[in-house]
Amino acid sequence: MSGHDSKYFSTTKKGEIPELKEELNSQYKDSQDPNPLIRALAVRTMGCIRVDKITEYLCDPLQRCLKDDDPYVRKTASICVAKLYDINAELVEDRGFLDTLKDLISDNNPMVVANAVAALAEIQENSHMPIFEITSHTLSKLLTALNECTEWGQVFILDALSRYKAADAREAENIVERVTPRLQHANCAVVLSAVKMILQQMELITSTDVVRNLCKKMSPPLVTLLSAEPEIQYVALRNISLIVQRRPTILAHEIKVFFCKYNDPIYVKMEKLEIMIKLASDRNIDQVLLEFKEYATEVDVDFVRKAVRAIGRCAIKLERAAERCISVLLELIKIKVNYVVQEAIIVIKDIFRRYPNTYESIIATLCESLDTLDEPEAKASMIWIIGEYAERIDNADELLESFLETFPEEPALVQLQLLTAITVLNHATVETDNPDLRDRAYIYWRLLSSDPEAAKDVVLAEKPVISDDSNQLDPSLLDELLANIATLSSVFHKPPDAFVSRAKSAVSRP
Amino acid sequence: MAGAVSALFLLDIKGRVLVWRDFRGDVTAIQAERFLTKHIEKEGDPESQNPVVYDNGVTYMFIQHNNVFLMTASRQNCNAASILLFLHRVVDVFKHYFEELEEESLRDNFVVVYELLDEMMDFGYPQYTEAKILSEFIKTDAYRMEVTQRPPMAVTNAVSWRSEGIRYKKNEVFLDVVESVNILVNSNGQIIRSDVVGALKMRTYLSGMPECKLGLNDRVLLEAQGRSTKGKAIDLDDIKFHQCVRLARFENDRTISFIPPDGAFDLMTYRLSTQVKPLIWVEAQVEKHSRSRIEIMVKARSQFKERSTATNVEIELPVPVDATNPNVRTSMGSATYAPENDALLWKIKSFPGGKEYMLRAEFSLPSITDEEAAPERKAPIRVKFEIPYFTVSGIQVRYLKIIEKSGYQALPWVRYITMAGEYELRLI
Amino acid sequence: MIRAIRACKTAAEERGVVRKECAAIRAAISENDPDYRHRNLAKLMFIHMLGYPTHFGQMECLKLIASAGFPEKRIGYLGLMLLLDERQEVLMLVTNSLKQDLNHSNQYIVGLAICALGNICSAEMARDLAPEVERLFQTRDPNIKKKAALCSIRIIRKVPDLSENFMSPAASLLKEKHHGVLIAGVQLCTELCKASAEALDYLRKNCTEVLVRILKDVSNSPYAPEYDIAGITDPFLHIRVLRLMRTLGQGDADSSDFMNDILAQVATKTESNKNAGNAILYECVETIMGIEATSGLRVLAINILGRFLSNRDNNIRYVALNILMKAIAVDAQAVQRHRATILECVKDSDASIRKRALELVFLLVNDTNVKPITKDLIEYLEVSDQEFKGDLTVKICLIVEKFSHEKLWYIDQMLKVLIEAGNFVKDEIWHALVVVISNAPDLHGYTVRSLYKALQNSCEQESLVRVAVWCIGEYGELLINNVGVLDVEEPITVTESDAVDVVEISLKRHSSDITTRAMSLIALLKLSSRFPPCSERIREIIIQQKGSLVLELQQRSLEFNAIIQKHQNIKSSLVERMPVLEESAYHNKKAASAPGNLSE
Amino acid sequence: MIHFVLLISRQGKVRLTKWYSPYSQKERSKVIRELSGVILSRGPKLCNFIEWRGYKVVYKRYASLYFCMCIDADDNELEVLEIIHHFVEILDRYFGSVCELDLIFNFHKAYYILDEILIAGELQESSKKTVTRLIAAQDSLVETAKEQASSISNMIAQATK
Repeated sequence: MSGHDSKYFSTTKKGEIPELKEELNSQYKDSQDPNPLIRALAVRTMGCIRVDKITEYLCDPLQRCLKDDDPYVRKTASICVAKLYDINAELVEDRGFLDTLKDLISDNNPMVVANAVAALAEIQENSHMPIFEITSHTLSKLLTALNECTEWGQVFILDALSRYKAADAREAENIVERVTPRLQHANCAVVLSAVKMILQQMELITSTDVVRNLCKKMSPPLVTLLSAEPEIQYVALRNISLIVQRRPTILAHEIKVFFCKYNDPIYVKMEKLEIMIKLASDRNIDQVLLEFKEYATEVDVDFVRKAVRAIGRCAIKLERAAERCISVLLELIKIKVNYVVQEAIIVIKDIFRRYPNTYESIIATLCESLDTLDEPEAKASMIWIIGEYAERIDNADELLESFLETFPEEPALVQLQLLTAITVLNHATVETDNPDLRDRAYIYWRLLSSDPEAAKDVVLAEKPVISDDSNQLDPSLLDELLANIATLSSVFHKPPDAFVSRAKSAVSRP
Repeated sequence: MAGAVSALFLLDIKGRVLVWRDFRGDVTAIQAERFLTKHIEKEGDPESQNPVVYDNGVTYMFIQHNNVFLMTASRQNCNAASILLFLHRVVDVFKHYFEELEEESLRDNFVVVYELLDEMMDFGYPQYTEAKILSEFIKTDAYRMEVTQRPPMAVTNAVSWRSEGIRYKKNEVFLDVVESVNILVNSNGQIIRSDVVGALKMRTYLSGMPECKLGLNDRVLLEAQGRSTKGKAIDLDDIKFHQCVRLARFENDRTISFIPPDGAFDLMTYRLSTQVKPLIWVEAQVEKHSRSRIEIMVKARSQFKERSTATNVEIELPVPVDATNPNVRTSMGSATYAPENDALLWKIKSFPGGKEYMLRAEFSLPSITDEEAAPERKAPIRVKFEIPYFTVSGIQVRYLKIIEKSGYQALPWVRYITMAGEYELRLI
Repeated sequence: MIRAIRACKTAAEERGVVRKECAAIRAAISENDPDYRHRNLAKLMFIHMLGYPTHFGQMECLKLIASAGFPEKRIGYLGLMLLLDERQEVLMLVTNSLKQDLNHSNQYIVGLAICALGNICSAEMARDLAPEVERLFQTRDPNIKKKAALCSIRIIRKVPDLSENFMSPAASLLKEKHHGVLIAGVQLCTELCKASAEALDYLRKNCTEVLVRILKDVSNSPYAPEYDIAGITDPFLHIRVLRLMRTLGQGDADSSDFMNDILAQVATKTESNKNAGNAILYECVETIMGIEATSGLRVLAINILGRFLSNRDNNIRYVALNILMKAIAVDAQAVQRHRATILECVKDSDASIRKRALELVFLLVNDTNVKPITKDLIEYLEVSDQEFKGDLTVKICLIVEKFSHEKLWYIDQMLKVLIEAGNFVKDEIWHALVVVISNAPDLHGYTVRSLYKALQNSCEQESLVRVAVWCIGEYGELLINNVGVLDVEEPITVTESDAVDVVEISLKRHSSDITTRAMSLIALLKLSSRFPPCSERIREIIIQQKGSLVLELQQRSLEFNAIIQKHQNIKSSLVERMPVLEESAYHNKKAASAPGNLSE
Repeated sequence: MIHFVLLISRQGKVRLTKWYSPYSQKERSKVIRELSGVILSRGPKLCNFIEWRGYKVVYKRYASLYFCMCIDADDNELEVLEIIHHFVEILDRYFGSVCELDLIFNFHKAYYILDEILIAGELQESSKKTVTRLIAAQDSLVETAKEQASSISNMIAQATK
């Protein structure tokens, strides 16, 4: 059984060409073995010998295997085309493998179809030429294959099809109709890829009824993802966070499933919190606040901080609940846990920016914690608050003075904020090597010395209130991420080119 | 959007490579090892770490099982959900082969491990993870001499989960309907979430290629068929099917039809998000007397019909980590101190409906406190129980038809049971 | 129990077993069963070693120490040293038991107490029990004497004021014959010298002679099996004496004079084929470098170092690099001779050697070699390990900065670093770069164009982006008009809107951080004055940030918008070329605020 | 000065820790985690020193065990290697060709020996013979006490028969 032995032979070092050739010869023979298992092993293994010079030897057996009678051999050979393309793209194009591969989309075996799709999609990704374009014809073929191939194959097909742009709303509806049954699949990856496809097509669908209906259909499967293994929950949560930014109605009534459980790993808890903020509404805010308060007295520092910040973000988001949120924050400040206080001040600053001149009665309470602040962001926030409400704080001068004493040692963030606040109070001097800080100081200084009236006008310009911050992704980025649901891109919330790297170093060309 | 992983690693608890399969030659084992060891070292507890991490051009995804890490490394934008789920399936396959997946079982079975990895993943794409079928052509050492002539048809078939030619003398099907009740109660005693997750667990011992059809008291179906649905029919929120069920058919006419795999599998799962009354309600009062003594008083009440009885009830009550000298009295069942979980475990063998039992416990605490101890996590009370012959949802199997071309008669056996799932009551 | 713990496969399993054991131990403790006390304590020590809390067992140590028997005390003290440390208040409760045991008639019990005191005492205990320890110097038992001496080291570390009391007892220990006592005595003397100038003076006067004799005796001693390591008698004693000699001879010609002969003897006669001998040579070289040695002796030392550096053993090479750093002060020329070898060491596969060599290279740099060295290091930067890049970048920047008076060269080198490893460049460094750039008016055009070009290719290096954005804002018109083109430059054509484009990209790039964005806003404001035709477009870009959640960005957006929109008349005066930060003033200030840039 | 002594197994398990400078429990675990990560991943031919947080750690591998000592930056690294070896030789003499299991099941003995070699992070005794003799003397003191205890309990048992 030479086929079995040769399995362990994959990556090679330089300078082994003679042995390689010998090895290849035996592989070559194996690729004609009467046993399909051995034929497939031969073609799989040959594809793993990543040496440019000998790829030529691979072509004939590969050509043969792509047309083998046995589907097991064909499905292995399809992937092998992608392997070969990775080593020598030109060769693949010259030898017509791409056409053979495209023919396999119409293969009668679903597994072969799925692998051919995976291979083509990868090749397309790395080529500038249109190689794998999905026509309405291929679309319908692939949708049919979807019903019959393995769960992993279904993922390949759905991922490939999500690139398809339907011609009109009607076609989009048709596609969606054929994909929705996948939402019932036990495999979470199949479900997420189906969700991706449905969301893509929904962009084209005009009927609000259909859209509403689809949202209703997607909600239960998304909720069920939260019963999966924690790692998968994590991926699901990162994706849900994107989905609710585009389609807030889908999970509007399901906020409770995102409440944290005791045994949830911390990475799951953090993501749940993020989604809770996104789903918080006037209807559920009381319940949500109770939860946040509970989390804010937990032991994990990062989680507690995030919970405190979440309360503030809800205040910013929900005007009618702002007061309740603030009173919870004040309760938490009174517990006097240092990092809770600092986090609360940071977020209260934003609340002030959202609702100017509304809650300044709490400033006195905040000033009590002045001495305990040691984080730049918290300090900067406090300075901003004092500067902004200077005329309503009796000893604002004194308080800022106390920050000034340590000015040279403060981090830039604090310095900048002091600068702004102090300008408000008509002070200004600075000696620093931070070019940004200097520029800013000089602009203020010049402004004050040339035209004090203009200065007042500029610095005290009416600030528009900041808006709800829970949907913070740039719409074009969100589009791109939604097109990448279930993939790493959707987990990182970054476009693929931000992290995809093609290290081609391993192909040795002796 | 296409993307595959570059390599698959199995690593020990310290992050050192045990086995790895390189698919693309663009990630090295040293690189991966260095990443994981550093990652473990940085955080200390690997169980609390983000499972998808980017480092220097490579994205790593990993899960842990016993003392083994399963990890992929990728340079592309691959499907994270699919890959992580795949890693869990790899665990299942190894468990099927070696009883348990742990460092030792991998070390003892290197050859099979490599063969399996090759069959499960090709060039970084998940391929095939049906343990039962795999074991038909990838054998452990004892059976290696037999030469298989071709991979089982199932590997490439539309029916990829069942081989042909299975024979049983007696054709039987066992169907367990298991409902787990999940509940979360906050420290104010409010139920903040509750749902029921049900599963139809099947064990089939059937010959040939049987066609099965399952009938449930599903409201949508009954209404479609124009039958009366009063009282009996139920609404299922989210149904998930094993890949053997024809989804398009279900979407069309709500018929659950399938060719089952051989042996045990979950045919379907469903969820019911209607608020359920907690079947067992627990109230606890905790009193701390300075730093020397702590007193706990607990009431447990069964809130289901008297004719049902909960069995194997276990109530886990959190206690401080350095508690000593438990002094416990219960009105029913027995309670033991379980320091490994920092808990007092109250077990009641049989808990009939409509009853209330009490527990009172006292612990002493050491006089010297741990000066640098982190504040203790606030663990909730957790409850486990089983209630046989009962489902919360009222789901019923109306029929299970089995048709095979040889025309044999098969016996279906159905059982119902309800149990506690994630059942948490937060303490004040 | 140990077996059960060892059988655990995962951390969670282990935690379970340990917690169960701890509960059992707590139960046993509250039963107050003296028979099992030491067994339980032993278990607790094992558990403690694994990193679990064991505070509830601390009182048990005290109880065992207070019991009468030696076995109980022995385990009790061991527990005390393992489970507690000097910061726990519980420790104070043991002071009384310690006092009693220090006066015990059994020498081994005294030994236990003194060992515990020496290992974990707090300042308060040190003060309380110092007289008892001092008294123990009088005992005849060498075992107690040496322990008392070492314990005193900890006492004076905790309370330096007590040094005086130990001066003369320490000096008298040097007259002993027992090696343990001698070693302990020598170490105590060394510590005293560190703690008090008075002690240093006293010991210099009274001990130099005796030290030289000890070293002579031990290095000339015939084979002594008890102390022999690789053919050398008691290298430990050798080394400790050499170290004390260094302390005494430092800055003192008389005592240094006295040592010259014996140092020369050790340096020439010690075998260098085994680690023990090399350890002595290493210490000896350090001493020669440290004291006022004769020049002949110094040549000897430098030669030994040369041999070390060419040794194949990495350990020896490492220590050679280490000590060469000190040798620079003594004989820079001699060290320069090894420059090539040292530069090779920067690229060694061993991270420890790399790091040491890099520090050394930093010290070696001077006017004549700075260019080749920098070139070499920057080339290496491209291929070095990710982990090493940080260190390497910091050092290259410091080197380049040191010679920043040659401005064009400095700017070119910094650009290379920013392109290659901009994310490792610290704030001070790029701040300083901007200072230098702004002080070189004839290079402004060249710099801004080079930065513009660099930005086209490597926009992922944050500090490169910042410097570029600042320069484009400040010198935008020089970029467009190709002012001050140098011979080396390839001319480029950049339009006003091209320049605005790159700043806009930096403002909007997903990966830009707040500082970069904030700087982009100022740069835009400047450009709106430098390129009046783009002013309206710029205002539109700026105003997009008016709702920014980041306060600083919102503030700038609003202010700058107001300036552009409503105060055209003063705009150009606001953003005219920024006053240059005087380089000399800047360097003075930096020197004052950062003592010794060597310490990282 | 030696700030701490660590024994770590090839598997990263801690076999002995002795701290001569104050570190909180949390810092200790962090130190151990950090150092074992670095040391275990270093190749065999590299030097035996690591620079770490302004200190130096000297380590040496003996079979499955790594002996590590953390010292000040200006201490003599080569000498510390000798101290480690000194400790190992004494352990070896005491246990009779020492192995990892000896240190696991008789870890307290290893500590007793270390306490005769180092105090306050400084070297106490350069003679292996002396250390061995002192330990033996104390061990026999324990033995005698045990015998006495059991004979007393025998006597009591006799008397109360």
